[in-house]
Amino acid sequence: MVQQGHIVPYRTFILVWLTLMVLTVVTVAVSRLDLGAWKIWTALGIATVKSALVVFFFMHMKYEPLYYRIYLYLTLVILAIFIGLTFSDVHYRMTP
Amino acid sequence: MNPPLLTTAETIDPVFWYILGVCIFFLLLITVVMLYFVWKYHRSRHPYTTSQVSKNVPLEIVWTLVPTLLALSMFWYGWAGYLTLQRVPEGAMVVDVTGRMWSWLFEYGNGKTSDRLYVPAGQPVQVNIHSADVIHSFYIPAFRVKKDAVPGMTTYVWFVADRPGSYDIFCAEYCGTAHSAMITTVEALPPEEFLAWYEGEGPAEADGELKALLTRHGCLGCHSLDGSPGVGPTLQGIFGRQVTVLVDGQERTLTADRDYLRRSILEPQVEMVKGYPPVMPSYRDRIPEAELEEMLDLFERPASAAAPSGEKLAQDKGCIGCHSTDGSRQVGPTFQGVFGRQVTVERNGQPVTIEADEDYLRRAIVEPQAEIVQGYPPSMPPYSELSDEELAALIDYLRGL
Amino acid sequence: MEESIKAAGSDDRGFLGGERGLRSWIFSTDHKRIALLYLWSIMSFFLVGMTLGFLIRLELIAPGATIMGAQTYNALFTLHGVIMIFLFIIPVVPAVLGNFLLPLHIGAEDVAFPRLNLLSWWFYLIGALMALASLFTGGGPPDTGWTFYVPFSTQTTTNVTVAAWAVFVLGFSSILTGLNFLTTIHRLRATGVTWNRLPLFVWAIYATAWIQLLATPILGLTVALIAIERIFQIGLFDPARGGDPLMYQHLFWIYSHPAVYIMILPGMGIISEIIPTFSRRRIFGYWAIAVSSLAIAFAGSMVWSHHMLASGMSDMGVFVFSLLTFLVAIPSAVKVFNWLATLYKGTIWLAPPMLYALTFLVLFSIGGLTGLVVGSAGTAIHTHDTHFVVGHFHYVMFGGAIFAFFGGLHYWLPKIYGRMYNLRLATWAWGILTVGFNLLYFPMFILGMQGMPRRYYDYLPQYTTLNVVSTVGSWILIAGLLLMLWNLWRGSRSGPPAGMNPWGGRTLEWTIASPPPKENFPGEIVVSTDPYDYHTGEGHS
Amino acid sequence: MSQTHGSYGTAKLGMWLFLFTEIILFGGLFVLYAVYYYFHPQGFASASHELSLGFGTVNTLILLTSSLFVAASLSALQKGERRLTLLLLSGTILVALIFLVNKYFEWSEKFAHGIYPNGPAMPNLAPGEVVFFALYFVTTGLHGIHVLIGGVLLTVIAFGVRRGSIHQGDYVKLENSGLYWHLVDLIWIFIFPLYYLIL
Repeated sequence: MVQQGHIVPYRTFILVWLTLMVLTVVTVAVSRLDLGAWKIWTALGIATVKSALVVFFFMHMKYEPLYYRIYLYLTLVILAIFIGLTFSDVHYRMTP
Repeated sequence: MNPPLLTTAETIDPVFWYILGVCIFFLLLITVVMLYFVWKYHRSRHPYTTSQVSKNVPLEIVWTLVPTLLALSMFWYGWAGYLTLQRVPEGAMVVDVTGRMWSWLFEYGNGKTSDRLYVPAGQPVQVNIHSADVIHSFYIPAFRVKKDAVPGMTTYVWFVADRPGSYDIFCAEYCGTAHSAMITTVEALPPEEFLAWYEGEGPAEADGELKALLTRHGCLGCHSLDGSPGVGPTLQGIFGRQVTVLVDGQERTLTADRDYLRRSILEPQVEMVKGYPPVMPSYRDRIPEAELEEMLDLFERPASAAAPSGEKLAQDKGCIGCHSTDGSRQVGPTFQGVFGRQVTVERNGQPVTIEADEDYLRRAIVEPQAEIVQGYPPSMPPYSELSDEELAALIDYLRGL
Repeated sequence: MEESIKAAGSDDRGFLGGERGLRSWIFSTDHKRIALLYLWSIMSFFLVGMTLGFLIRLELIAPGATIMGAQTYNALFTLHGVIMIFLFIIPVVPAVLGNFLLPLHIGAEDVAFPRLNLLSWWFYLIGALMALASLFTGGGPPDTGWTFYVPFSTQTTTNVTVAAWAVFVLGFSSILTGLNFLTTIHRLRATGVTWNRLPLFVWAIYATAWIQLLATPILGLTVALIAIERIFQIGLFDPARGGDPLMYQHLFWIYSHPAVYIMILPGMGIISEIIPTFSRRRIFGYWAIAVSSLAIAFAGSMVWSHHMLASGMSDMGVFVFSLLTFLVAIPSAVKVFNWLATLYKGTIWLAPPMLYALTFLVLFSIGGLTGLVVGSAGTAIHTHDTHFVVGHFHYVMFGGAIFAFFGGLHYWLPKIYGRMYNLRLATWAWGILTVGFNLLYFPMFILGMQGMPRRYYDYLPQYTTLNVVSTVGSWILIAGLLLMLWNLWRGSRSGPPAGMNPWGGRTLEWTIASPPPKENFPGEIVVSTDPYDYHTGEGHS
Repeated sequence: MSQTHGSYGTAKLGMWLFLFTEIILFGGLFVLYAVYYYFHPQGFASASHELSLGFGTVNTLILLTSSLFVAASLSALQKGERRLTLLLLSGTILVALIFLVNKYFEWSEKFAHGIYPNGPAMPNLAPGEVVFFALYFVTTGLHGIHVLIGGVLLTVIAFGVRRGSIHQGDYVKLENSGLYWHLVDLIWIFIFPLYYLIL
């Protein structure tokens, strides 16, 4: 049986790759600035955008059925719960 | 007196009753409804299904909401109780406790230490909890308080013993071989008695230097001083004893000299005494060099210097449970005037009359069954674990009676 | 139908017939044969775990040393926990009944990845053998308890490293099974098996598979960190080197609390199948039960730190996790009420599977309700790490999950082997088991309230009486268990033919021969009925 | 949604579900990172200075490029351009090797300074720095193992393409191995800022 997946044009991939390259340079550059507490959030924000590009284009998530995306978000929500609820303990510890 | 203080037990017990009450109600409800349905609709009484109803939204909503509300009320009540456990009343006496494998050591404001927790009755006490090695848990069931002793952290509990008495303290977090032996007590004393103890020479000091030192480092959780078996070998007469150790699986016999004792405290895993589990933690960096030297000195000191008291031995070993000192007849012959007395004993089934001299007394303690005094039951156990010094002390004591 | 089985002659052994010999089993990719591989291997470990539990109880019959030393006792309860949790109760329902029934329930020929399914069993076997190897190698059997708490587990000289890797491998087995089932449910449903026609057992397996998939990796990581810590001393949990011992507990329970739902959810699925069949009545609240399974799986991922209420965690942590714990109790309550409502105006047949299911309702309720006591912050402090907790989780795990599994065995064994066991003996075994169970575990609630900590080799004399009762209970329990297992074993070998549908079930497995043929269904099937298609006026034949 | 959809979608769903477990596996390490960073922001910053930003950036850029190669190789195979597919796959495998060699140099440099678990330099560091390096070695080590597995997987696939067992009509093995490789990239996208950039 012939497998029929979506064929993504090279052009799209190259554009995504260029964006990723630029974002990497940006995140390194931004890390040289003195942003205080925002530093980590900027770095993570850029990383999130980069990973979204990889997931949606390189990994074809954009072209998969809806429930793939729902499951991906479910996984991320679970991970966020693991981190977030752990902080309900450690953030309020009296003796860290 | 201060205004009456709600004790931790008085705070938590109503929470127990409320939650257990709700639990029992629901359990009965479920069980009774189930049994009733099973009886009513059993196929012998109800051979055909008479309903096909498969959903009822209002019912679903009711039996979702009612448990939710009840659950929230139970949560809130429990949380309020927990807050009481966490909020130490003002003016609480502060004691530090350190858990280690496998004993507790309490340290008071004036530097005094003890292996039991002495507190004044009626006064709140805050116990700050530390751990010297692994995680333990400081648990006093009578006061419904418990908190883990975590290395690198200080935790606490508070409680008030509203009347004098003795309450159990357990280790509730599994911590190795002698976990279940890591128990001691809270001794709640009337305030004036507590003050006398607090300011006077406490029982911990009275028990002698060596014992105090060993208590402080938690040795006595596993090693006894009186020859009784424990997790590790007894420390009674340890100095100069021949021991068989395992080195890399090879048996080796050596004399427990100063060097060996030092090694076995700092690197216990290297030369483990055969027949004991390899569970002792290393005390490197945990025991100051000066105290280690002092401990070795005390081990080495000839036993006579720390002469055991014959009278105390007679009490500790349970002799006076059967032998009186006032001439009265009990399970065994009286100790009064026993030295030099003419006794008739059964030796190999033959009655023999001999004088109870030092040799005989020694035999009668170590190997009592060989020569039982006529007219007494042969129920005395052999006391072969007594050291020569202890035997000498006991016989000295008997001589004086 | 029974005639057809007799008439079929040599073919009547279904998937059990055909290829013979060990190789045809241990390299089989047939989901039914793999289910039986799991059944035999898991039940062997159950017998080992049960023997260890029996010895633990025997030691506790009196204070002080009774039959063993403290170190032996500590190794025994560690092994009892590791075997019962990782080798028995986590895999038992999904791997045995799930494997056997899932393709049958959805009208499929096999699971989505049959070879991966076989690989999962091999991982299970290798992990189990590694766990056994930890007893005889290195510094002797692990003595840390199944929780492997640091820093004790990184300091003890016993062979924790091998045991940790064993758990790691077992985790792989569990993940691959979950992945396989999720894909199967998604992709292999026969035409007409829509999401609202899935048997509730399948819904339960679906919810379970998600937990297996999304929680187990954390366990793998945690035990790997223990092993790495022991080999390289990296100090990730050592406060002197910037670590935090409580973070180990967080990571451990992030998996191990959801794991509790891996154990109980499939059991609940079994109950949802047995009750309608033996009441001849459509299940009450299909969607409430299905959705509550998903709700339990999801909410169950958010309550792990209620195992740490006395650990020195912050008060905010206690607040959050205690609150969430109470919320997770609600979907369980909803399930129980819906099962009760299913009995209403049905016609109830107290056959052995139904007896186990009804006992489950009571025992699980006791387990669940006492969970409220240990979930409430104030009372948790007193009962934490006491025998109350031991009683609580044995009621949930044994009285809940395992009673459900026993009910499932009695329900489906005639389908698996095509033969019926002795119903009267099964009823007797159930009775003895139930009496022994309550005698064994109920005293633990009282012991815990009186303050007896768990994992105690020796105890103070005031706890003696209840410990004696409990130990005597363990003897009765084991008598019942052995009678039950012997009866099932004998029935499966030489019982009378059971026929295609001995209980009158409506799910798809009852429409094919017992034992099922190798290819399950004759080609592609189209399903047009509901799995609980009972009507008024139905009775038991 | 039934068997008629064939094994293509089934295999892909299975792979994605497996990738979710990988995300959670590394997620556990990110939980530890978040907490320990919160406890020791100073120690983390000063230890992070010790890492080579050059190595980190180069590794990020080449890993992203390798992801492009893999993604494009799938499109190439789907279009039947077998030679291009093989070329792109070889490029990816080469990048995997370069990444590992880079990692080797990076680690050896740390080892040379006595910075490794229980190494001679560790007792002189602050607790926050020690735990930073502990996490660094575990995380990049685990990631390195994944790079290795991904590289081997793609090599096997490349031989399959060469032999013709993986072709225009049956490419799900390439697609799944590609997904795995992208995941390795994805994890690195987060490791890079967390360990090299937070300073």
